[in-house]
Amino acid sequence: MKWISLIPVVAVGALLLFAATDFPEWGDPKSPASQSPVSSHFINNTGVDTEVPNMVTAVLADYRGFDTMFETVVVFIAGIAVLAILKGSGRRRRGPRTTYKVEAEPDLIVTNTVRLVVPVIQLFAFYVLAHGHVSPGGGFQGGVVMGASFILIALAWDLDHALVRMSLPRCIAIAAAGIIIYAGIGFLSMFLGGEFLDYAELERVLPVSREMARYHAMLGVEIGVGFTVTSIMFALYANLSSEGRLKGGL
Amino acid sequence: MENAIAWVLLFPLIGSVACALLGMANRKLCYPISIISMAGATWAAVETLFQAVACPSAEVSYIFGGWVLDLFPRGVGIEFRADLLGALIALVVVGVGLIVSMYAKLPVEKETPGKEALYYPLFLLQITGLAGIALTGDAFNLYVLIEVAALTGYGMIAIGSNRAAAATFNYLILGTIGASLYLLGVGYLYIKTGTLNMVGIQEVIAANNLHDSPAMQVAFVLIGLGILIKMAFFPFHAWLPNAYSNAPTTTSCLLAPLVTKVMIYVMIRMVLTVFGVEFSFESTLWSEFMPWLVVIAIVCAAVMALAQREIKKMLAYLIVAEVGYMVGGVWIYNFYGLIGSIFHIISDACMTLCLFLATGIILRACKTTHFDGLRGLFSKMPLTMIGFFVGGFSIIGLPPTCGFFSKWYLITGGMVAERWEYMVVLMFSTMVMVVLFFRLIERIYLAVSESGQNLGKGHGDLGLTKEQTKFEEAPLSMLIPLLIAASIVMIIGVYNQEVVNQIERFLEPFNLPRGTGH
Amino acid sequence: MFEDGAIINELLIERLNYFIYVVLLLIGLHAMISKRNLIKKLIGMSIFQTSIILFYVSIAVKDEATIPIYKAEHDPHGAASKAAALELNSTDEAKPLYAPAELQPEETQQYANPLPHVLMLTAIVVGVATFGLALALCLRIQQGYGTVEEDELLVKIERSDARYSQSPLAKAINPRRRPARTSRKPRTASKATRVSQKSASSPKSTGATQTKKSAPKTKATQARKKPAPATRKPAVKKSSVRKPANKTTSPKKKGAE
Amino acid sequence: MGLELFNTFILLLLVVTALAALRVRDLITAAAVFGVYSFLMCLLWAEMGAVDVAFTEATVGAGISTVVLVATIFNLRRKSND
Repeated sequence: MKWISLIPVVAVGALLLFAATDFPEWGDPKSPASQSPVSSHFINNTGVDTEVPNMVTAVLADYRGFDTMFETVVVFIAGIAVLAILKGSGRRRRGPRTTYKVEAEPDLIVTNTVRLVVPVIQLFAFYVLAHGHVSPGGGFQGGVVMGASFILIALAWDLDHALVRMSLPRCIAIAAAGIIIYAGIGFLSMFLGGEFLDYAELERVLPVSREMARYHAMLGVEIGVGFTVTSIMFALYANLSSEGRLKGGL
Repeated sequence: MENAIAWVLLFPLIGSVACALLGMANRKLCYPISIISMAGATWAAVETLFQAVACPSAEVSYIFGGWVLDLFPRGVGIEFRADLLGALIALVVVGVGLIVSMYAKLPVEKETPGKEALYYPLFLLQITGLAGIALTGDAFNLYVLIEVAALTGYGMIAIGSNRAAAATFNYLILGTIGASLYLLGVGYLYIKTGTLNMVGIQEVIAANNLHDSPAMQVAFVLIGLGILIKMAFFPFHAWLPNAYSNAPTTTSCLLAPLVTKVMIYVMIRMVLTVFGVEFSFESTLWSEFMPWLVVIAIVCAAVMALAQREIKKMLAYLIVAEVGYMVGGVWIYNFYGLIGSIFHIISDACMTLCLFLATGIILRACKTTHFDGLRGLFSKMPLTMIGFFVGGFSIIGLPPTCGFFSKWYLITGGMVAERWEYMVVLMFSTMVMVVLFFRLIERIYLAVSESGQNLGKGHGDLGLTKEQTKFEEAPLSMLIPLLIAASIVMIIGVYNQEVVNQIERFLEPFNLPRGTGH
Repeated sequence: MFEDGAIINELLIERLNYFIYVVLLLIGLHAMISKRNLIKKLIGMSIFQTSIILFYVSIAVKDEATIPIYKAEHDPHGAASKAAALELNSTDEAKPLYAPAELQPEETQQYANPLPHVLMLTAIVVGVATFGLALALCLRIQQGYGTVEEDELLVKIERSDARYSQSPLAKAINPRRRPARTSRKPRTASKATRVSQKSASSPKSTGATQTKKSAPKTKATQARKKPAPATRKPAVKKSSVRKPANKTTSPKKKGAE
Repeated sequence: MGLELFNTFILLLLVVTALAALRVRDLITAAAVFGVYSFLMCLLWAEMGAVDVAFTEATVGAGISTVVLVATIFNLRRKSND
């Protein structure tokens, strides 16, 4: 029966290869995508419009900020949905879990190393988040690194140890707070007279120019994204590693 | 209020966050919050629709982030465009959302106990995603919103039983293939046109004459294929029946009327706005072979519906058949066909909502949705059954209901375009639906005498006691939304001309053929 | 047209990226369709999505271009613009002069196209969200059916479906017994029946029809279904047994939640 | 030319790791190979100038995805039938 599944695969492949012959030259600066007014506007005017050196951050958080808001919402949804799917379903424990018996005591070397490393990771997460305007990075990456530090705690000790620092209700609250920060900045600019997410209007409450208002609002937005991603990444791990029971080590 | 179009999405978004936060403290707060935010969204959608109708160009454009068109090239910011079609669909989405949110209280408490603070945020975000799909004017933003709607859908279905989780997994795999194919198609559009704005894409296609470009043709196929998978068109329908029939009541009430219809809207949007009429119908062969696929789809789905013995499963296959109607209405390439298609999106959303709301009540009262469990229900809950049959008659297409008028336009379109196969299959499926619903009528109305006496022979062993046929209507929080939905089905039927006028006004600029297409 | 050597050559040498992305996409798609293990399907799904991201990133590539972050001479806060600002700060129209200058078209060529990168950031995050949700579904399926192999799963699902879609007429031999707990809340239902199984595991009522290896739910199915059409007595007996069992489970369930 | 060779090498390695991740029967191994795949992809994108995407893929794809995948497999049967 397996060969039947090859038919659609081969069909799609032929279709895609057929189209690939029509693509512009590899790396051609004159290709429509690279030459379009939209792309050139992003490259030429990001500095003028927002004063952010990293164009990707500027496009992500400002020009296409609405997309990014929903991207944050998607992360939020994933967290909520995983909680909803697994909550209360993990009481019947059976199957091969027992074959991976975890040692009762966390390892001394591991815990001490983690104790040393976690603050550095978290500091790096803040750096990635805050420095996203001028170097690769931003809310997502920073948030994921931050979430990873909590996962590391859960791996080195056990889940309870990490949940003391970041309980699940707190996770959801922080994730919701992230969206509130993001949407709140949008609302603020809406109430100040612009469109939703028109950060330039924030100049009326910030003592800076329109461009710098965009610059600073983007930082605020990235912090919101970082909140949501941090907590949801940890919540994902906590739920999946314990089948929603939220107890015990991996 | 100029920001009304943004509020359509922002109300449910705030509502969902508020539900998640306040629901942790007190889960009783979720239900009122969801109703309030849906009411707000409905108001905003009505406002948007009125703005679009009042505007001479019949559309409202709103660019997020203040990247206005005079100063920046098109496509720099993300644009929301509510033309008449988008505004109508958005209104349908939030309207259905409002009705279901009123209905949700008891089923959610019963079926997902203790999870209200998780369920309502998903519920509201689902509506956010779907309403956003209807309004957005940016091809990539559409992908993000499709994923918002899809992910919340997975969560809302799988929150129920283990069986639902298994069904959701199939849905997830197929849904991801569909959405990814769409994303790939958008990538092909981008590589050839360099923009993501829907109007911008069409401008570039027209300006650079990309009609015969292989990459554009493949982009069309990929996007079309992705959307067909997402809308459960017949060969790709495998995810739908199991997912909808095992989902919690509220979930199926929300998803069944909306998800497939919104995806059909996306197809119409792609055909008319993004690729343009000339590209979609003349440069590709889709209008040649799609009606035939539609014929196969409708016949198979109708036969499968006939084979079901459970209302929920039967309705799920009916949805698949209805998807066939609407897809056919688009691809017969005719003015009236498209009117019928768009009108059928609206009326099908209303009547499917009606049927699923009633099914939820039946499930609550009888603990089963099997046909044999319905005997004598009319004497038990007459109002619910009236609601159920208003929806049923509309699906069959009996005159005072809106289903009649939309089917009328579809058939007219098929006749004018001389696609006889499509017409015949519409007739055929109408016959099948008559059989389906009169089979149910026989069970619900006729099998028990008024006194609740067992009619005995000829109807199997009924064995109903008086107690079982006692008048016991559904609780008001479930009955009122059903009756509202039923009356909307009738109202749209009565005032069908108003709706059709707006659809005609939307379709006027596209110069669709009013006779045969080729 | 693919027999044409030139096209193959072009694809393999000059557009290797485009070729490899198609290959990866097909690998992923094939895994999603044909793999039996759900986790394998998910890995395939991830490969499928990353291949699309690879395609988008390939669009953004420009020859001779650098990453889309302003070089020092174009940096709005870099040394060059600061010097300009200091020089011109004395005049009243300082603000427009302070603002960084727009890049010229030839300078545009120096930077890769940022838009596809942005889109793909979004796509990656959507991908990981889907992935996490799907893994949660796998866990749930494992809990419910004890397997994540699709073929084993289908067998078990078919069995439980057969029970749910059974006509209430066939079940309701005894008219006073309503067709209770058929399709909703199978978790509690299965739990109740399972407990009843334990308490009523005397061979008289359930018989030797049970199989040990299948999931408890399906065991309960067979146990409930089998005696019903045979005689009336076991059915009555079972229902009387199940009632108290149900009662004993409900407080336990509350406590757990 | 050096970069192009690097590019080609990674592209071929990507196909190999993708096939390997789907081929092995031990799911933990599959997860590990999948992590390798993600990381190679991240390298490739960094080389193509998409630094932000590469960073995200390194943290999300090679990091969180793999961890979460392993955490899930610990709760499932480790061997797969295909």
